[in-house]
Amino acid sequence: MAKAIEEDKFELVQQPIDAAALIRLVRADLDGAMVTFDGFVRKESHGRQTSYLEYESYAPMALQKMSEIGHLMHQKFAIDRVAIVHRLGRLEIGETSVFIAVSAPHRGPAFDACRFAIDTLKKTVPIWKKEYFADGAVWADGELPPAPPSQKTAS
Amino acid sequence: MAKAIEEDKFELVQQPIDAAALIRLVRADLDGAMVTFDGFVRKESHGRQTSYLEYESYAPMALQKMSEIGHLMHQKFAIDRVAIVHRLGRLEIGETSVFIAVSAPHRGPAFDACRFAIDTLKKTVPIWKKEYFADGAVWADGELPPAPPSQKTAS
Amino acid sequence: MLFFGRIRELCGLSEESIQTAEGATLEEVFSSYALRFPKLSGFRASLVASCNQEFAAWTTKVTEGDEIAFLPPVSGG
Amino acid sequence: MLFFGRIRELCGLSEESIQTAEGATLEEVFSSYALRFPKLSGFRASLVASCNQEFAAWTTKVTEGDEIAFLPPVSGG
Repeated sequence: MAKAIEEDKFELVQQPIDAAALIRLVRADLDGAMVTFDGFVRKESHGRQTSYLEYESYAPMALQKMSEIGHLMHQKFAIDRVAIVHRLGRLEIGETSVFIAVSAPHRGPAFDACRFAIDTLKKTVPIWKKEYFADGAVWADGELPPAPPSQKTAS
Repeated sequence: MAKAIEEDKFELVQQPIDAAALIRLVRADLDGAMVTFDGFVRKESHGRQTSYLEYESYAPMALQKMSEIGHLMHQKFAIDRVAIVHRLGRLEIGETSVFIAVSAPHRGPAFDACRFAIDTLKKTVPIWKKEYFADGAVWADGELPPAPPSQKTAS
Repeated sequence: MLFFGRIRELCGLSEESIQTAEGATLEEVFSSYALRFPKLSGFRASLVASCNQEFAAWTTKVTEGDEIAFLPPVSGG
Repeated sequence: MLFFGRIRELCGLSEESIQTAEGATLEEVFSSYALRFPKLSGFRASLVASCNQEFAAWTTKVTEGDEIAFLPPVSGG
């Protein structure tokens, strides 16, 4: 099933994410199941009312990590196509920060792969979120990527 | 979280399912995560080319079972809103037979609840699928619902 | 009585009203249909009974006005 | 050198070119920044180094032209 990688999509965008277009891209007649994950800006964070968020990224590395996630998904799960798109810049409440769509012949791998994608993205893709409240702003705590190998690897 | 049940949607429809409308219904600003499942007609089944499918249901019982699934989802998972819509009648290749959307403050319960919904629907909701091929038609094998209690229960 | 899927096709019926003996169980109602439609017997193990739009044990006694069906394995989704 | 998130704010830098001693490790490059920006030391345990757009061990030796960053915990999604 790893053949569909050239039809996959990994993007960082400044404008609102067009989920409908991604769904059309990922949904193929030979499949029977599609799972999507839509992560969007919550009204509250840690009990405080959010004003807006700002996302920034280490763009070329983030794109490479997103595409590595896609490759891993095809290795681990019997899926067809993948789209992973993350938005950057200022996001208002309710706006989508990340959208993931996965199609597959059967639902199990579609669910597992979509979950794997967002869980891994949150650990390994260099994107940072700053939360703005009425009375200030904080960088989100975030997660430490897995320990890298102890020697520099050829890349 | 069980408060949002009156905003949930459980439907059987004869016309194409409007996934975008269901997404708008389920996606609320107080959430931060939405997972959707789109089940659609595969081009092939058991190695044969599908012409089309026909779905029929025991409609009032099916709706009641779908709404029971919704109640169970609110009991078991920290979710906000649910939509479960199943289409009936003749469906062409690529058309959506079932669409499920679940919103939640966090992604874990949204994934778990959406998966629970489709897994349970396939076991307990009285809907039947007939697969039409170029050279004939068969009723899909289907699943036996769980054994009922040995006495008639008040309902 | 309601009929769905392959049972509807096999019996050539969608719906009919029946009279049952006082205290008859769903199993007994099924047996009477199996006499009318001999091919039905072969499906018994794959069917689940319902009474008034709820899954019901085959030992359930039917009463007047009950809505009964013998449901084939479900295949929605 | 590239700077992101709270490290970018703390150093007041987005990007700069530096000269390092022959055979210097990422750890040593970090130490030299910690001298310039004392507050940086407190973040050391939460940072991951990258070299040429790949996570890299702190013991990695840098060579001319490498693109280096000290990445705060990621919080995308």
